[in-house]
Amino acid sequence: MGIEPGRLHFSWISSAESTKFAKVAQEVSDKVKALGPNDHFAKKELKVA
Amino acid sequence: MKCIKIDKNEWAGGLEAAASTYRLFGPVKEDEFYEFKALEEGRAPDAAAMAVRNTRTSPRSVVYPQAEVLFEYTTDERDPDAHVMKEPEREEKPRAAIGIRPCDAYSFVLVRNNFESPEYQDVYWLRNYEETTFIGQACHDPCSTCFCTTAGCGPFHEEGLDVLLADAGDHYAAKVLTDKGETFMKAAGWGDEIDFPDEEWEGWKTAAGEKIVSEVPTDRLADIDTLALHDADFWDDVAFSCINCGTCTYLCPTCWCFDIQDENKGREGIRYRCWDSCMFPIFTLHGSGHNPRDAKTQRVRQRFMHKLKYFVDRYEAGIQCVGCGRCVQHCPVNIDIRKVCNLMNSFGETESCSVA
Amino acid sequence: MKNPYYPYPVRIDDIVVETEDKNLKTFKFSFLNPEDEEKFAYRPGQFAELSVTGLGEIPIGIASSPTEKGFVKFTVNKVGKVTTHLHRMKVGDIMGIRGPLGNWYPWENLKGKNVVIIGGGFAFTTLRSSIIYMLENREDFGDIHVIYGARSPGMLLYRDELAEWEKRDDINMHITVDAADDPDWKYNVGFVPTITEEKAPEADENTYAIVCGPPIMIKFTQPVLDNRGYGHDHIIMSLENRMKCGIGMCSHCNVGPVFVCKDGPVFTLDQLNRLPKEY
Amino acid sequence: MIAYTDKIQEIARRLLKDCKVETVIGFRKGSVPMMNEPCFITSADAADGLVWDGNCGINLANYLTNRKEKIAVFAKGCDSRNIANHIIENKIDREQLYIVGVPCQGMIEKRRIRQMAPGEITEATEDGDEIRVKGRDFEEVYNRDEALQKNCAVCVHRNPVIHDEMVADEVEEQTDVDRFADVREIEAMSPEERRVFFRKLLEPCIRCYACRNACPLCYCPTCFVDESQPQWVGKSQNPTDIWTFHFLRAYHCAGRCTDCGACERACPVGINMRLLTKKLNKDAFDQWGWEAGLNLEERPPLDTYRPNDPEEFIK
Repeated sequence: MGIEPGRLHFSWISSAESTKFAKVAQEVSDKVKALGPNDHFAKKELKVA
Repeated sequence: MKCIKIDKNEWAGGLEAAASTYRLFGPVKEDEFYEFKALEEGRAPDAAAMAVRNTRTSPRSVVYPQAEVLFEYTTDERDPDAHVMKEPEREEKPRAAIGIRPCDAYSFVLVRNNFESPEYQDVYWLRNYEETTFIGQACHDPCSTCFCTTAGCGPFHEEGLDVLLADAGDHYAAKVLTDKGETFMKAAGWGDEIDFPDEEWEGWKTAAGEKIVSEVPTDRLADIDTLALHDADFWDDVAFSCINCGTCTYLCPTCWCFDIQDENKGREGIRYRCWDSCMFPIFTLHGSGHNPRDAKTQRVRQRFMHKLKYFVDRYEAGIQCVGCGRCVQHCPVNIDIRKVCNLMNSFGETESCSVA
Repeated sequence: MKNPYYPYPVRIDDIVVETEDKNLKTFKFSFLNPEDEEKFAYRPGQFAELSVTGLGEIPIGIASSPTEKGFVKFTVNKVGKVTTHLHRMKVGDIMGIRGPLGNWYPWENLKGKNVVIIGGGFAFTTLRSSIIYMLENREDFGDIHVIYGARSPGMLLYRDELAEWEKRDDINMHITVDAADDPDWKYNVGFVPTITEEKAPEADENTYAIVCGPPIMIKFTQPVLDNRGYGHDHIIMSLENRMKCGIGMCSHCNVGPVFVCKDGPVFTLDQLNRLPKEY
Repeated sequence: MIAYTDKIQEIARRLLKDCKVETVIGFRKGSVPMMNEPCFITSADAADGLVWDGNCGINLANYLTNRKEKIAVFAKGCDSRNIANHIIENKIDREQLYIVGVPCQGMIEKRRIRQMAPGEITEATEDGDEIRVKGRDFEEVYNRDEALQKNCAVCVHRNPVIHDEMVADEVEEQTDVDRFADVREIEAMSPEERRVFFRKLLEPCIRCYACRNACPLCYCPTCFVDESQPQWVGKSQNPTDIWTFHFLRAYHCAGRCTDCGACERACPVGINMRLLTKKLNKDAFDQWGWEAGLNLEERPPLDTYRPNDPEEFIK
């Protein structure tokens, strides 16, 4: 579709692995923040055509 | 007959001149197909485009865009006008539909019956319509699926047009039909008035008419009982193949059904209308879950009854179809309005008259 | 040109929960611009589009009577997107009303006639409008009968007004419920068709029935009226269909060649007999 | 293509006469060149109206959804795979169906032939490997192979996978086709290029939903684009809404699509939306060796879990 790599992430994290969850969440959010807002697929303005 | 001669060499230049006053629409090639759409600056429909018989989608969106904003509003409670609808600002520049086919131009005359009633006037449609000048291109070479001559118009039909162009080889002969048309011709700088032989024009018209091989019989439609026709036994067979898409209704120049929707973004919002289709099951779905046209047969019947019976009964303006043949050509499953019209028109006829 | 899609801005002045299931609320609106109230001149039986920004519009019968000045009232059942939101709105909120739309009960023909109103459930709204209108113009009408039923006492609309009308001697009220668990219930118990059978006056040239209710009630009431001799041109009904524009343009609500929104919603049974049953 | 018409009529006649089925679903001759119309018949006499040629591209599985009676249906390779899908997804019972297999040599893409022809085609006839078209002032002959629907040209399941009877002997399956060349081209693009590519691809969409409605997979009682509570997708021509429709619809077909080409064939504005579903077909094939609807026994990959499922995407 044209979404940059890095915006989507899958991981196996057990409910017992709280530190891993925190780490992955931090990494993913850092990465996405670095990419900036993904406005290619959002409605930027109210336009009907 | 007075005509204005437009040398084909002066075609593009004239349109460029007109473009300073008008927003131009016309047939242009998009990848494989011709579409009738807004012309980008400097893009004039070339000879090939003018000769193209039917654009894939009809020019209906010139007057009646597929989606159109009705109102804007804010939901910001700090604004004294919060939740109050405001009409959006409009671009007042008039429009001109260049190279529109007579059948498509006539479709607006029919559709006007819907958008202008004694009680209510659809300001959006009517303003767009009044603002548009229709520069028609006569059909010298109609398609095999065209049946305009039996659908109330024809390849040289003038009703709904401001100018009618006929292709005379190296030039167009332009028959100016209205004041609006005259104003456009002036804006384009076309003023070379000539005496055009009536016989030649009539000859073209006859020749074009003779090339039309499709027809729909409509003579009995008005007199057939509405309920009896509604309950005719052929509808299941007609409707079986229908997949309930909106191809027929969205390509049709005379279909007008629409939906109204609101959309917010943050505190700003718009109320817009967009085309809708009686082929879609949710078109008639009640809030309670009841759906009066739940079955496919009912919806297919509605489309044909609306065009070929209800409209006939209501407006006495003939059928709500101009015979452009788009639905015939592009229906994914080949449901053919010509066949259905025939079935409807011959409904209840005695056996002895029909030859199987 | 007047824009027929423009909703008049209104303020919610009062909200009353009508029924015990809390699914029906009556909203009282006043117009933000007083001149809009004059433009919104209506007759009982008409409806309007209630407009909520961001959600859209819904067609709702007008519950107030034109004889009531300074406000308009609508009773709204919570069913869909717009109505659910409406039920969450509060007094003072601003929204829109577009109308009045559609035709009305044929008051011109009903002048001097006996009128039997038969209503069921939450379809009673325009009937409330009609009753108030007739009582305000009492000398214009002959006998007035009202047969109104709901599932239970708590599901009846406008209970205070029903009680007041009960007390009057110029209107014959026949209130009924399908079943009552209230030992103090002092009115009828039974379905509307049954009560109609018992209470509706004999038909004659001068007696008209206005029937408005759920399809099942209409289905079983009609044979009763047939039995009692009501001609189909003396039975008046109000239809519902999915609508968008309310002015006969968007073509959502057509039934055969007529639009429920513009040519209706009020039709005689005689007219309906000649139309497909697509409602 | 071999004309199966006679045989098809004979089978339909027999099945109805013997009361084996109540309804036969097939094709009748269309009213415009290179079109046939899906139809149903319920009496043996009506079998004379059935036809078969290279213009039977509509997927007849689409007409079986939730039907209650006993039906005979003519099925090409792709139709049969979608019928298998339908059975697996409980949209119809195997016992209700009498599947008449029609070995297929590909369907004709009328749009392609129309473009090749010098004028409007008023008549088209198939003769062996040739398609002869006539217009008002021309006559041309095209090779069948150059006029096939794009999906048919790369089809490797031309023979029906389930059937109760066959109209003719099986045809030879194509083995030397590169099925996913177009998908690989898109995969090779950068995200930005892909975005531009898809934007252009979907630009002409008029939201008639012909692609969705021609698709046998799209039988949801209420499609997500029609849903209003919540309203997932706006109804205007805003490109974001149009993309949402096409991308999400494609995802709903993941592991189910048989690449029958009905969507593309139905599109009135010529959008090749098969490019979207094909990517998912390719992924299902690469990951699990899965092709939809090949048999009635195997569960589709998206509703099964196996410990050895490839999981490269999970990090």
